[in-house]
Amino acid sequence: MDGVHDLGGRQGYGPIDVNEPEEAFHEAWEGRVLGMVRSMSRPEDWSIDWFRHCRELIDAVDYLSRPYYDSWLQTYGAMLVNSGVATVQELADGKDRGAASTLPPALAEAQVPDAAAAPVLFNRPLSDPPAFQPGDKVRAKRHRHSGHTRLPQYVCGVAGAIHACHGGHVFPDAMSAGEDRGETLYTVAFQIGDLWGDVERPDDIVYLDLWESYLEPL
Amino acid sequence: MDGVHDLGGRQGYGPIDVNEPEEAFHEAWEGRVLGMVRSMSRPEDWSIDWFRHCRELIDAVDYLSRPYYDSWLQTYGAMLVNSGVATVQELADGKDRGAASTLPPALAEAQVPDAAAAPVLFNRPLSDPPAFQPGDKVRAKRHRHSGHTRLPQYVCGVAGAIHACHGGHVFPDAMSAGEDRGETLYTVAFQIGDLWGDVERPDDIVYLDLWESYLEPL
Amino acid sequence: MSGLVNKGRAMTTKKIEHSSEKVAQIHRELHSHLPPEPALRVKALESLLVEKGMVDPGAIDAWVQLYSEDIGPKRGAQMVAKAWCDAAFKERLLSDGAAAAVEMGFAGWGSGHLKAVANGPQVHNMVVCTLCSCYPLAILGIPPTWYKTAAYRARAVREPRAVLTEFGVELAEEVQVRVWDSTAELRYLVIPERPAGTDDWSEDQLAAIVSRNAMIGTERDLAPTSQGGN
Amino acid sequence: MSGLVNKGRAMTTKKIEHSSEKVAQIHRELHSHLPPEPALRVKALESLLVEKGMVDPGAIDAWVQLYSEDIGPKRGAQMVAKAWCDAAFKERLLSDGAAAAVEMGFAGWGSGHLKAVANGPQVHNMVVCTLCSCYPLAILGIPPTWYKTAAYRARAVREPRAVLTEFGVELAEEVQVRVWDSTAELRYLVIPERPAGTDDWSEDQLAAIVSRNAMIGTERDLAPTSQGGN
Repeated sequence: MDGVHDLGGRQGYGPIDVNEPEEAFHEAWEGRVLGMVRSMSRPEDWSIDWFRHCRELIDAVDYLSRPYYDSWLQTYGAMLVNSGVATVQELADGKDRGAASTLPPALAEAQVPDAAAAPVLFNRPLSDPPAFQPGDKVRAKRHRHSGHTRLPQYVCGVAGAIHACHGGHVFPDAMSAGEDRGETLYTVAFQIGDLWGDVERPDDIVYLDLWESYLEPL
Repeated sequence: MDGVHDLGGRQGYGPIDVNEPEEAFHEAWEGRVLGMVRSMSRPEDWSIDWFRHCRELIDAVDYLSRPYYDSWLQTYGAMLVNSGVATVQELADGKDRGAASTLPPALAEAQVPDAAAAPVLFNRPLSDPPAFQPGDKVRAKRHRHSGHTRLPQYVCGVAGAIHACHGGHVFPDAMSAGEDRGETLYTVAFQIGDLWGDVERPDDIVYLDLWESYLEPL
Repeated sequence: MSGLVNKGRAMTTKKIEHSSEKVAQIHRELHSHLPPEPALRVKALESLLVEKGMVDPGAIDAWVQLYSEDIGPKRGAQMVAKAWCDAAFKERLLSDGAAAAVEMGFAGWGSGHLKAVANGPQVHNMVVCTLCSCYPLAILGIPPTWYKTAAYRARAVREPRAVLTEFGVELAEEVQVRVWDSTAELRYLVIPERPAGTDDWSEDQLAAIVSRNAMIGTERDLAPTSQGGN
Repeated sequence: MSGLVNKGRAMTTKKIEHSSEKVAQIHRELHSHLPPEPALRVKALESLLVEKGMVDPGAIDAWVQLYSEDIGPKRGAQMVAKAWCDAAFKERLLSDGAAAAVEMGFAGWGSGHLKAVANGPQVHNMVVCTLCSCYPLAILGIPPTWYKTAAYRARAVREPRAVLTEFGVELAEEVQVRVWDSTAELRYLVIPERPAGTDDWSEDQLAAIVSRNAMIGTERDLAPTSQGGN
């Protein structure tokens, strides 16, 4: 979707706070959100792509103005309501009004160290060979669909070159709609001067990781 | 600039309030802003294009969340400060701390009816003939600059056809930077199916008024 | 003079600083220092401009009254009704909207480059300004707030039919939608179709059923209701 | 298991409704009904999940402690320092970052598809996620807030040199900037250049001068300061 989250190259967002303190969490509640997200029980058909899409669907002003982990809370709240696990009213006052959860069990404290050391893998075997090879010229497709996609607007219609091929990876556009299937993932190199008209050094490079169906041969 | 103001085709902004009351102003202060803007004295080098650019430069969250005439107030406030006519502190408390204004006089109450009946004209004579004729195929240029422009992002790189030629009109990209010069203005027709990938009826048309230097022949 | 760009006044050569960076920084300072409520911010600005002799409060009152009473969609409705009744006027309106506005005594802010576009059995027109809020003020008055919202501006050029559905407009299968994005100083006025069963109506009766939304293009079928009927 | 997508658990066929419209509507309802302060919203959510038996508060504490103490940029710094001292490890890190993370005992969230990119005299790398906030958490810990802001996400791919200037980075004329926009599940780690004058330093000494920002790419020249020097 052409949402407000798709920020690459947008202008007018001001300077960066380069002097931010370095500690992990600036407010205690931030860590609580992260901890909940990492350990709560959840419907089996949630995915990180569905989460990302639900986050993209936050009202634009809220998306831009709320603290980061607050937007996670908003997103998980919406996912819980959408899945019928909680109601808006329950999220508003924190009081359970439903039956006991029938979801898979929550992560127990003792399981945290193992969970924290387990990488999640997104590669998926594919039977078909990749359509492109490193060095091939490609163009990112101009049109996107209204659902979740990881093809940013700023490369749409722009020509680049395949930098690397990573084999099959979970295709987010499908996964966010509940379908776990792989598609070949590439790293694609774009000359920054092809992306924007007013750059300092046109031969600087921006790399993006893009799936095969985002690309067309050139 | 690729600012938050450039909203054509962006998604996630929700439904439209189709039941809004019909009166001109919903709050008394809204009319005060409009009245001030129409009658205040001002530096002679302000222009509507400079106003539009200054409005585009409002912080994105303010731009999206503040009431419409409040964004006008914010814009005129910034223009006054930029021109050295008022200070932030003066705008904050409404107390004059400067010398008397040396600007051209404000519009007097008795002059309002005439002012309200005087159309402002933006056409400008041009010596060169137009580069395109109705029916010509053109493409909106892909790249824009970081200043004020009236070439929206959603047509950049898209092919359309000249629908009408309007002769020379003040060129906003120059006027917003203080240079009053004309450039040929066209109405360009785009098939909606060329603009977006997921439209209901691809042969619906979107017309935009675009200046000659926004376009290239196809 | 009300115009920001004023042809009648010679341009001076004095240059202000047109720095986007500087203005963005001023915006941030204003954000931090101005009162939190819009009404208070407006009051402060008016007090300041009056103190500096930069505004005549009576002129503000006069503009508010003009836009509240005289300059509004009734003007556009009169033009549409006249176009329905007078084919020659309709021709003039379509070919030179600015002159037609002068002819009606409706010239003013936004009438100088007026373009009328006519609906038909197979055509529906709809107006938007995706980049700001351009609108034929002299003809339709103050635009509705929804016209200036991100939602309308974003959606009108991508899913005009969904927007029309939200406004309760049903389009026949054969109708093409034409969206006019007001990216320059041209200002668009939609001439809706004259409803059937109004052949013997006066211009005044007809004008009474022409809604503002119909002239923006977010309404289509004007019904001969008791409002206008005789 | 912490994974949202969990390969070890069989996918069920039960389908939730993946309706963007519906979720957007829920967001608007939450906006209207949840407490105004983030801390209060979080408290309500935690109370609710505990009541429903959907979260173990001790597990939350454990995650907070892990990310506050154990899982942070020190891990990345150790990997960089080792790569500086051990050419074979650097080779492994560049060719298979995930395996290198396992070798170091740093596997976890975001290490599964780790890609290390090395700076050089004519190359400066910089990492961003324009679409959300992807970051190698297992290696660098919690990303700084600025990394997740609209400003950084918007500017890094358009004016990386201006961003670098804002961070105090000066680039020599011959340096090319390479920006990595983390649009998939690959996670990028920048290997900065080893500063001159550190030939006799230990890995621990070296690790102490490798900053988090240098591994994101918003810092370039690491100085052999007293922090790491002997």
